[in-house]
Amino acid sequence: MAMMTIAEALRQAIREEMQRDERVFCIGEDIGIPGGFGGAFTVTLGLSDEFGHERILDTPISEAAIAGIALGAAIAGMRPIADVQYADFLFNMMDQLVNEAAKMRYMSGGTLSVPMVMRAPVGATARGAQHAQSVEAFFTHVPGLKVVCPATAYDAKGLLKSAVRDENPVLVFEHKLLYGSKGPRTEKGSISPVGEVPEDDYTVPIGKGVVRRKGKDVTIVANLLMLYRSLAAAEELSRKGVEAEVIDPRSLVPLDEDLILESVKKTGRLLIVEEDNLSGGWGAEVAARMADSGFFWLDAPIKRVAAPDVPPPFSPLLEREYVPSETKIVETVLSML
Amino acid sequence: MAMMTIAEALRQAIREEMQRDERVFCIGEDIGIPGGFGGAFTVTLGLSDEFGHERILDTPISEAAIAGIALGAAIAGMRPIADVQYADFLFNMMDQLVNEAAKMRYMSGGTLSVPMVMRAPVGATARGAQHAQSVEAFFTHVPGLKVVCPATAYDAKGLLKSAVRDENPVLVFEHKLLYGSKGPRTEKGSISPVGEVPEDDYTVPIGKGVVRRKGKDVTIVANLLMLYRSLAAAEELSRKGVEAEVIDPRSLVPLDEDLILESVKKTGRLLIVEEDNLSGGWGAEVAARMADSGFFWLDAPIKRVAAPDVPPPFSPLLEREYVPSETKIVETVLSML
Amino acid sequence: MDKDMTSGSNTLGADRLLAMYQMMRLIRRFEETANELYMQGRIPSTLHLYIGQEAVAAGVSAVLRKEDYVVSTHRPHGHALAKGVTARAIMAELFGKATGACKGKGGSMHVGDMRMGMLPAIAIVGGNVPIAAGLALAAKMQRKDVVAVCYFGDGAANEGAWHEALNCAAIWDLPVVFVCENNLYAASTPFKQAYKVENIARRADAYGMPGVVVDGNDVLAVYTAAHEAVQRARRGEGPTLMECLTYRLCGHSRSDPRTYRTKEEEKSWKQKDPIPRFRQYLLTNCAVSDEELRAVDESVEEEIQEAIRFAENSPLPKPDDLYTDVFKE
Amino acid sequence: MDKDMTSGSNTLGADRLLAMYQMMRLIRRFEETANELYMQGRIPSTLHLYIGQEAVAAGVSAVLRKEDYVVSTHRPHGHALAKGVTARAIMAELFGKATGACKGKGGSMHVGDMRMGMLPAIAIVGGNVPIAAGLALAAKMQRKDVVAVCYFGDGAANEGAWHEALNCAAIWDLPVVFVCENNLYAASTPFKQAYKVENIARRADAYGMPGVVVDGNDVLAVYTAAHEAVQRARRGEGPTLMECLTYRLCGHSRSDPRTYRTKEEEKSWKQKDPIPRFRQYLLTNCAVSDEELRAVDESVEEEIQEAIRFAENSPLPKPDDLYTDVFKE
Ligand SMILES: Cc1ncc(C[n+]2csc(CCOP(=O)(O)OP(=O)(O)O)c2C)c(N)n1
Ligand SMILES: Cc1ncc(C[n+]2csc(CCOP(=O)(O)OP(=O)(O)O)c2C)c(N)n1
Ligand SMILES: [Mg+2]
Ligand SMILES: [Mg+2]
Repeated sequence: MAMMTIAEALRQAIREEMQRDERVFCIGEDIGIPGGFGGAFTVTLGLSDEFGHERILDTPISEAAIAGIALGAAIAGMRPIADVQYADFLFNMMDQLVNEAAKMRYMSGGTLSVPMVMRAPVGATARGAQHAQSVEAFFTHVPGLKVVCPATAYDAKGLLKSAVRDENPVLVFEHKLLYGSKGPRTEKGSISPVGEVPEDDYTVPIGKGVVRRKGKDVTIVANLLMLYRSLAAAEELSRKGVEAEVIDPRSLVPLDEDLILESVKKTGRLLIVEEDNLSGGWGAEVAARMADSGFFWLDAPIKRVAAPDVPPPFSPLLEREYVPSETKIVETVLSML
Repeated sequence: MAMMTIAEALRQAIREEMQRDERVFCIGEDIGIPGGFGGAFTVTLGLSDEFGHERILDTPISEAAIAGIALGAAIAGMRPIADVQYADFLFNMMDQLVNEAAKMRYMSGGTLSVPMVMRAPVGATARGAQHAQSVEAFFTHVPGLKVVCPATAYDAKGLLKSAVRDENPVLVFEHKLLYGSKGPRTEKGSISPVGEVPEDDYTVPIGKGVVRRKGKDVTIVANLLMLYRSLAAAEELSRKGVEAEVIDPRSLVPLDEDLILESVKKTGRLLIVEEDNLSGGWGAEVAARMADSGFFWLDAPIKRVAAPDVPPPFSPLLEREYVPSETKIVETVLSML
Repeated sequence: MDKDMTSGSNTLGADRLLAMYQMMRLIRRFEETANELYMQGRIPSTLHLYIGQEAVAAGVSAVLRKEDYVVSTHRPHGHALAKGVTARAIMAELFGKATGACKGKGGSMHVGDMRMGMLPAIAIVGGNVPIAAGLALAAKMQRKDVVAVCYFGDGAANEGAWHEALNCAAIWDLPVVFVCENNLYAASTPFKQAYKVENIARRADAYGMPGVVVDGNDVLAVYTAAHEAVQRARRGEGPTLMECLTYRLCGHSRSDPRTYRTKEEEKSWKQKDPIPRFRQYLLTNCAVSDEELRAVDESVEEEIQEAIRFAENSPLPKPDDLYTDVFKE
Repeated sequence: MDKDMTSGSNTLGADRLLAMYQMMRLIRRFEETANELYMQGRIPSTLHLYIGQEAVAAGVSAVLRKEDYVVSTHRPHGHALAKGVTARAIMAELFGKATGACKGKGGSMHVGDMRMGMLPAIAIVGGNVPIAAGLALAAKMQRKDVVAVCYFGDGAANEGAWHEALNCAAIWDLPVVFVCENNLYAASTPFKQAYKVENIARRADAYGMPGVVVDGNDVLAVYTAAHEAVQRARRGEGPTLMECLTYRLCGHSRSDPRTYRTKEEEKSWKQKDPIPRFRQYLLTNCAVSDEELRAVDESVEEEIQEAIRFAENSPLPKPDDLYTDVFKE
């Protein structure tokens, strides 16, 4: 076991998968330039020295090409890991992801497959409206795509490996404040969840959530940065005598609905916390499912804590108001009891 | 009053708005070519003869340019009505709509406004996966955009006029099977809701839903084609002694939450019907809100009838299985009682 | 005068010339038949027919091997037939049958068959271009002697994805041939209204790749240019942009009245119809006999009839098929 | 030898030359100061500085009127200052203050002020280009004598949106000037790695518009080329693609170690620094005195200090401001 940041764990996963399988390669902007950044958040730093520039392939600033080329290469038997510098730029490749990658297998009547991975950093970090969005929900709504969001170093390595080995397009959402990237590219406000990561091969299955904290009074479902805010809120609540069960879904598609349902059956109360804008976030889907399958176990209205329906603001003061805080989580839970 | 199809009502709205306000113009592919189609579904047919080719502006096949140019023109004081031939192609302009148009006013600190309209036809019509999607949900999730979906000729004219006069970007989703387009461009399976439309000026406010059928046993919320299937299902249910209240939200953003809540308070049961894929559809948001604000009035789990989480298929037989049917609506309601 | 045709260092024997003729006839008759079936209500949806452009697909595919890739558009029947997808598989697909090339899930606009190197066609204009570049990138990485051909129309070269993909293909010397079928219209929009330049091939220069303009109604001219471009790609020298000037002798999609273009223009292009033209060439220059050609025509007719029978007798998908083929396990 | 500079039919008086010098100094000192404040932790987020490229914004904006539009990028401070947005409004924005150009909602990457014709900058590379075309379309429709300038980097010309917008601008003869600041790098990516062509201006030909290459470190060369392009746009003759060759004498964003380029290269460009160069030009060719220039430098210094004071003393937004400015009523 080694202690690793998420950036390191992702790098390790890429390295091991590239060693294991020569079909695996990375493609993206500024990922392998000598003396460069290793992507916007250092994840691929050094890998072009190890694997060469054909397998750590730097592209022009051409997002539609990145996605479409990854897609074509995947169909032809390669296993691309495509990198987008900020998740906001996924909108520049949306056609390729939604109309093409997600539907290609279906349109072919199942005769081809699309084993491609798309990595994208989400989360607000005082950069303003176009570098801050948490966009998971857009992709959870596209049949044919899988969506994962690792919040720990262990999961980062294990889920990325599963994504690479999956025969389908998988979007991996990473949080800027959780990378723990070192040096000049550290983010202010980072919480660096350094964790133990096995040095050898393992995978975390796509579609399995995990209970991060046991509790009996309320179920909190939260991903990425919000998981940590929820865990902190749970500690605070515990001091007030309220025991929250905190679930990290890890995968949003497929969603581990059973895990959530089992918890709701126990607690009778459900709060979903996400950093994305409230309306139409992935939390809405979780709420909708529990309002159906969990209905008879619920003792209180389902609540969501999310960013309000406004674009991400720049000013740190406004951003603090925008991103759901521990305080808001605590207050909301208390209002549910 | 005149009897009009939705295509005619939309055309009438455009004509009147262009006569009223010289800042209004249309931009899109194949919308004004002499001897051409008047857009993919005849809505702008003949308008270039009336208003000339500068105001019914045909573009190359360049969706990002269409949206971005409409946006720039709107900022500069024009009132563009942009046309996309199929809603599926909105993904080709997603960056311009989500990152730019929706956020421009906010990023400017409120010093500019973006009075642009984006029209897009949704719905499955046996054309396969890339010409069939109902994509409302993607845009209901973007703060800064308004979203409307007129299901009648009256609403089509009134909502499009409101959209043109709105100071913000408004997406108008139209359903291919409801246009009632005539001649060679009629769609098979069309239900042509021809309706009475005042010849003179009126608007339908954005953000106001309407009860299309009164009932006490269950609330059905449904838009566009699904509204008609739900109304037919309600008749069928009525024969079985079940009185469904059918609500047409008309606007998805802002959503007339009060109207739905009032109905749920009365019926205690909620079904949402949409043509889009189930997971993460706009129905999830309606369900989530009612699972919160409507919780204590609900007597049964909230149900959704929607397309399953698969891409739209081509074969008409499969498409019939894909698009929610009257039968499925009836069965689901009966299961809720 | 013999039965061969020589173009540069490259000689085509009579059998291959006849095969090209046969392919053009097959495409033409397939499309005419599909249109009739559509008009009779036996085929659902809409159709984008390839009538008039047959020389492009036939000429290009004559250069390709089975393992080469083809990526097509909303107008894919001709490309598919030329790449070896059977008429029956395509016809069954148009009928929405379980035996169709895509099991009835794709439809007319997504016809393809990976076993023949033909991807399901992409109906998003320009959306297929990056994918073709990706196939070519894979071929290069895998050190395979494989080329990708990307077909698209004059409309597509104004899409952003087209631009991005051409640049990537150029800078990485990818083995891909970009075949633009400039049929003068994008739906109803005249080429001249969407471009300020005379030729799309000229845009190749913006990416540092060669661009050539070809008479797209002359199957041998297409063959020759495609041969050169494909050889270039195989040699690792990178992509080529090939602009084939042609014309669709039919509507854009289903019952298009074509009132956006003049009867005179249509007539003048009808006179350049690539099939009678090539037929005449074969008779005049290659000592092919009228009987030989008629025998070909008849065998095409049989193939079409067989395709219809196959399609009509094939089973529909089962409703539950809706739910499969989304993910691969 | 007098204080004027003549370029073609166009003569610049000493006052305007000095104003250009002053603008370059203002931008340089603004950026250096912002960087210091950032390093001290007094400014949050990240910064993309314009150091080394000042001649472009100063030269282009010298041709523009207040009612002309400018659409900028993630590196917008220089463009904004040159278009007349005040140093204080920009500085306050960087501080996230309620008095900022965008009330603290935009931030460094979205600086702008519509009252000065400067849109909030767009940080999506290439995303600003269609918007500029749209502003120009509006100007044309409104029959206004107004021009739109769109700045972008060498990286942006490989984006799809760029391609689509340039083509539309060309076919409609829109009054827009596309100003490419080719600073040889897109973040860490060398220009030569992203292009197979020598110059971006060459791509103008693909759209049928004129393309020119300009020494972007020579403010007068920029001015002259911009003057011609803007006049052309005003005459209704359509867009121009202007490629300004320049270099950022700083990192891409915040503490970029710049290890992807050589010290020698940086040094050689440092010698071409546009500010000392223009200073020398003014001293040698325009009979401007060292004192005059020093007086300018000092007034710039005061403006910067005043901007900092203003920004620091300005109120923060109120938390509730988060919820306003989403929709206009
Ligand atoms: C992105 C996108 N925009 C618009 C359309 C609608 N559409 C389908 S075919 C077509 C015209 C295509 O013209 P061209 O590329 O010249 O091909 P052709 O039809 O002439 O073969 C259009 C506009 C589409 N399918 N995809
Ligand atoms: C669509 C998009 N892709 C990627 C980025 C990340 N990014 C920001 S600046 C930059 C480099 C831009 O290079 P260039 O256009 O040459 O402008 P410069 O920074 O040199 O001024 C990149 C890749 C972005 N902001 N937008
Ligand atoms: Mg065409
Ligand atoms: Mg640059």
